[in-house]
Amino acid sequence: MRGETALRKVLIANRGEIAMRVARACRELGIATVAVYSTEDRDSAVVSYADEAVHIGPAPAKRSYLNIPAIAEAALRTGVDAVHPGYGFLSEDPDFAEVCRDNGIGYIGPAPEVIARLGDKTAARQLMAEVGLPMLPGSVEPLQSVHEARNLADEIGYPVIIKAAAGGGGRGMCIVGESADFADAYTRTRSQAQLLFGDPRVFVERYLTSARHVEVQVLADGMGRAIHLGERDCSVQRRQQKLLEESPAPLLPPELTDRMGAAAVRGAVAAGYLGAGTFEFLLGPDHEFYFMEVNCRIQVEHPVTEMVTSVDLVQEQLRIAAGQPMTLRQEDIVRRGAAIECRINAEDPDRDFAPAPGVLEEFWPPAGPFVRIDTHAFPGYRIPTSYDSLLAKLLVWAPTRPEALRRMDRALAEFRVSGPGVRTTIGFLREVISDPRFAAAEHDTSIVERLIQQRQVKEDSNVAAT
Amino acid sequence: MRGETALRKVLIANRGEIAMRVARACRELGIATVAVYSTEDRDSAVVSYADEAVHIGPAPAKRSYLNIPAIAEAALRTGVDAVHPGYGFLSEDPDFAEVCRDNGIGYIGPAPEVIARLGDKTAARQLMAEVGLPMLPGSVEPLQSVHEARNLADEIGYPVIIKAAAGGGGRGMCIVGESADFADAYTRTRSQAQLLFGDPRVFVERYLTSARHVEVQVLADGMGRAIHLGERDCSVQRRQQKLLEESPAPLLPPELTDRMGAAAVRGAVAAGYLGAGTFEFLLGPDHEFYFMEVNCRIQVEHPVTEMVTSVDLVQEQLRIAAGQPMTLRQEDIVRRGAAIECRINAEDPDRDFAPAPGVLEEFWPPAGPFVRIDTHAFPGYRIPTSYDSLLAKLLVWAPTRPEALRRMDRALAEFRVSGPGVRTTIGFLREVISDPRFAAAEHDTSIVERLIQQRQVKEDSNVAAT
Amino acid sequence: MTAHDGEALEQVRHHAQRLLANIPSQPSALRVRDGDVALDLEWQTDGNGARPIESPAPGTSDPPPDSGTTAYLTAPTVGVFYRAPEPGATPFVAENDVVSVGQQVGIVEVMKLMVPVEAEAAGRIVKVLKDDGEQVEYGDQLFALEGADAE
Amino acid sequence: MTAHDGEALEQVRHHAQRLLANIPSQPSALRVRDGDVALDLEWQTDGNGARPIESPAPGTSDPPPDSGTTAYLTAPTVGVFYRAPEPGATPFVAENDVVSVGQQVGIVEVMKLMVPVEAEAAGRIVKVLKDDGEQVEYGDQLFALEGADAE
Repeated sequence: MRGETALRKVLIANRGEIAMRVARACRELGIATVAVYSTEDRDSAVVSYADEAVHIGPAPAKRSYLNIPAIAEAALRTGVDAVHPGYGFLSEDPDFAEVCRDNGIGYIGPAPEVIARLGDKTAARQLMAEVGLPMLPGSVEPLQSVHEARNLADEIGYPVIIKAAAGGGGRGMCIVGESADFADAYTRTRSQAQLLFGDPRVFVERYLTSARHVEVQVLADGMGRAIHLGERDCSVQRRQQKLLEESPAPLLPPELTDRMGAAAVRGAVAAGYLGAGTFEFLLGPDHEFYFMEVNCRIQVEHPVTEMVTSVDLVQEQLRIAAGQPMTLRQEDIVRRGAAIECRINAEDPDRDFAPAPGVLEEFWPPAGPFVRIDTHAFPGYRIPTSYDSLLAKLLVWAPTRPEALRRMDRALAEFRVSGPGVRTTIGFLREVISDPRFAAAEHDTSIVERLIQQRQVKEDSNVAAT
Repeated sequence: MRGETALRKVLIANRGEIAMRVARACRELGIATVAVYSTEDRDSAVVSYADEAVHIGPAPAKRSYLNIPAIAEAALRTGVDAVHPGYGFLSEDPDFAEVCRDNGIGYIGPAPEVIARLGDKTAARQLMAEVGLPMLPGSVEPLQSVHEARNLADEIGYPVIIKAAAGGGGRGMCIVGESADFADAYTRTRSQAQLLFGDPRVFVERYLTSARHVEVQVLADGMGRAIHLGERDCSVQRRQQKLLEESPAPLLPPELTDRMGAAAVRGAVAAGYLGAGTFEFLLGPDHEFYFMEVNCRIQVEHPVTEMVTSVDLVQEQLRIAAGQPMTLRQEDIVRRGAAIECRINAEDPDRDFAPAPGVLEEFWPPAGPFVRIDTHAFPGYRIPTSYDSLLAKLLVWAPTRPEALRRMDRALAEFRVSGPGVRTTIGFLREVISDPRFAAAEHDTSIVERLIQQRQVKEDSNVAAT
Repeated sequence: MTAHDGEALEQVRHHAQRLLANIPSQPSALRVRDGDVALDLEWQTDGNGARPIESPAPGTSDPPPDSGTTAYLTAPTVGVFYRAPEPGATPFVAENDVVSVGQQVGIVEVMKLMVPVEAEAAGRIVKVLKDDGEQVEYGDQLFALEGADAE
Repeated sequence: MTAHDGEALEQVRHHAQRLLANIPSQPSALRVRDGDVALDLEWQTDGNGARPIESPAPGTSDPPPDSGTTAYLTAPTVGVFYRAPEPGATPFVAENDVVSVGQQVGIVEVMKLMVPVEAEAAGRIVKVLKDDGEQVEYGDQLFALEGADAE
């Protein structure tokens, strides 16, 4: 996509709220849009919003949103200048980026080689270690034998985590508490990695027991310019699924977040990154941070950064993909106040967050000052069963974190969603933000499990009392 | 209300979107709310949103939202600390502020004496002239005779405008183009002023033929501290009704808006102002500005200022009314980017903007990045016929005015409102923002009449063609 | 002053005329305003003064009459309901009394103003629904009435 | 990698088994992934290779059949529809031909992949709805079929 100075038409290779997000950014920039959709999404908001729409396959993602030939065909047929992959689906698939390039279709994201390299945990670790990003004590190279691996683990000290080199999103990893358990866990993780990713390589690193998930947003124009837009704290997770994100990460000294930002920029430049990307770090209670991975795409939680920096990240993606040199400089990024995002999922917190889809008889999001909604849902919308359960993202901004929490609570209380069988995470999210440890920012990634246990204890005692 | 350090409970003496706005601010500050409502508003959003609600009278405003004894009774009965008057209705009635004070009820706004003085055009002009605010050439004192008045008008030069001292909102005023017409117009305006306001006093000033309406937002804590939060341009008006407001006022040098802001602060301090208020100015094509009047209340268009300053004006009103010293200093007010507000009214632009109410079968506001909605409407809402036709305020923010206009256009295009008999100003507002003179900020207060004439010409030629 | 200016002077005059036509006793003051539309009428509130009769509200939050012949006399304002002219005095009306249109049946005190409650319909009082001294809101049902409209 | 992780490995396996059970010809490759849930199956696309038979989509944007006995053969992918194996050759099928389940009736070319269109139902072709070389989307109706299912 380099060398062009403007995009005239973009295909959105995604669905749900992010497809609407991209379509809105395109419209604001005067770029025509092509939606692609599966049979189950034929009545979706983006299909009517976009200038054109192509029916690319049936409900299963493999035959629609993951169907590279169908999407490439739609892109060529409609004559788009570029494809926006959104998040999930094909957004970090180097093959897709390569097919686009081979067919003269712009890809809104980094080059396929960069996606491939950063998507390989081992290769990414090696690269980032070379430019001085801090790593958890462990192996940079994949391990060659169980003997070598256990020696390393004993040296690091327990607990350690064994991770698949090709893994991600919490799959293909195993925590080991003591030396005696190591050999079994090692063998098991390798088999699992082979099964899941077709790649048995694993490595070992120190496991942090009370860590926060803090990530840094970067923008890079591929011409050697890269900036960071501050960090997001995504510690409120359930089984690696983020439920709530915020910026700034609370209680961190600016000196620390500046160092994290600088590290991310260094990594982005070293990788030859282009577009919007995220550097994920683990942050220990001692405020030491460690590189985890790079997400080569726009993220679900990107609006948190947009609210504190006033930068439209999707518009920036489009500008960079059009080959425009980045006009934003690091000193232009002024971060103000605090922003929080809550993910409103169609899930039942009382039934282990099982998907609880249905037809939305009522869907009325909150509004008013310093509130933002990103959603593809609307009254009468039938939540499809083939995809993830994200229904809406609710964001608030306020000068300080305590004010933002109060604003979020009032906004969550306003949100009306109902329909037969439909349950949402709204009530659970209100419990999260009113949790005293969360309010004091003393939480870590274990907060959600703790709150679920509290709910169950409460329920059990209610049952016992009746 | 002075001397308290916090409000525990507030009565909202208003309806519609501003009642929701105040209720949200209260909830965010942990303040309980009491709604008052007329029979026609019994199913309104704020009635279910507030912690308590009191039915104060039938649909006609005179017996409900303008019914001072009923509202005071509701305030005393529910034990509120203060009353928020919103805008319109009793918001600038010194009697209401006085009844509140006499009964130990806090009033969220300036003292009754200040409201009375600033509500009298002559008294306000005198005070503001004393502290050096620029006035249009004309009489500061009300005129004593037609002879004196015509001599003055001849001296000023035509056109002149004759205004009722007690007037406001465009009523009780008359533009005179030449000396020969003056005496008749003078006599007629006096009679009209007597009839409308029970006060025949009038004054005369220069009439600017190509002026912009620019107003300055102030906050004052009544302890001598006052700051301004920049200006808003409200030149897009139809018969004194604002349709669209924006900040900053386009194409004005910062030096000029700084001077206007400083003038407003000087006026606020001189008047002993407390709370949020607005200084209205007329701005000539030569960039000379002239004091018009002070609005002693929060205004419809206050969110425009909130979006460029990130200050929550209604929360500030509540803090100031609680007697808390203002922590915001002038240097804290950093204005970023451009914000625009469009008023979505249930009116038919093709029928002279006649109210076009009904039941909202569909009501789906826009969302996404940097968009704000303030509304009391919802799907299924029956628009009452007894009150104004404001259905929603749609606001957008962007780094620059051209970007904000594009964002507003995409947001207006997303807004879906329909129901039997319901018409809105959405389409007309899209015409306004795509008008080349508006886009170039070369418009003045005549823009709406010009666009209406263009529509009619287009319609007529369509009719002729068929 | 631009938010609520939609109603023009003509409408105010028109309403004033309609209102005056419906008022049995001459008010002591009439003031028409236009800033946010006001229309003030005052009476001498000496306890015998009339209050304007409004056509019944198009609907209230109270349930509709449960029988075809039951009507309700409702509170003309938010305030405190009194059944008698002064403490200890005989109530204006009691159950089984027959009332005629315009007859005073109670008082609602709002901010020290005594607003007489007058029967908007004739009939026999079958139930007194609010106690003396009870707080009422506009439109609250005070008395249930059974139809004697034919008399 | 957290956005689309809702489906667990078990589900993927389960789907793989179901899919395999429905596929008449043995694929040449099978790959299960878990990063954003993938399940790749490959066949030798030599023109005679089978393609997976999916149960008909629960609904398409096309109108439903207008008679009880009319069925439609639809496009298995977005692409360019060809009626014949190569330019100038005889079309796979023509109007009035009777087709059986699994019989190839056309080709859709998507990104140089030739995807055979096979009859998902048996019957007589009463109308050819797309021309040779025409662009189609997934689910577009290609042929109208009248029921010969009983044979």
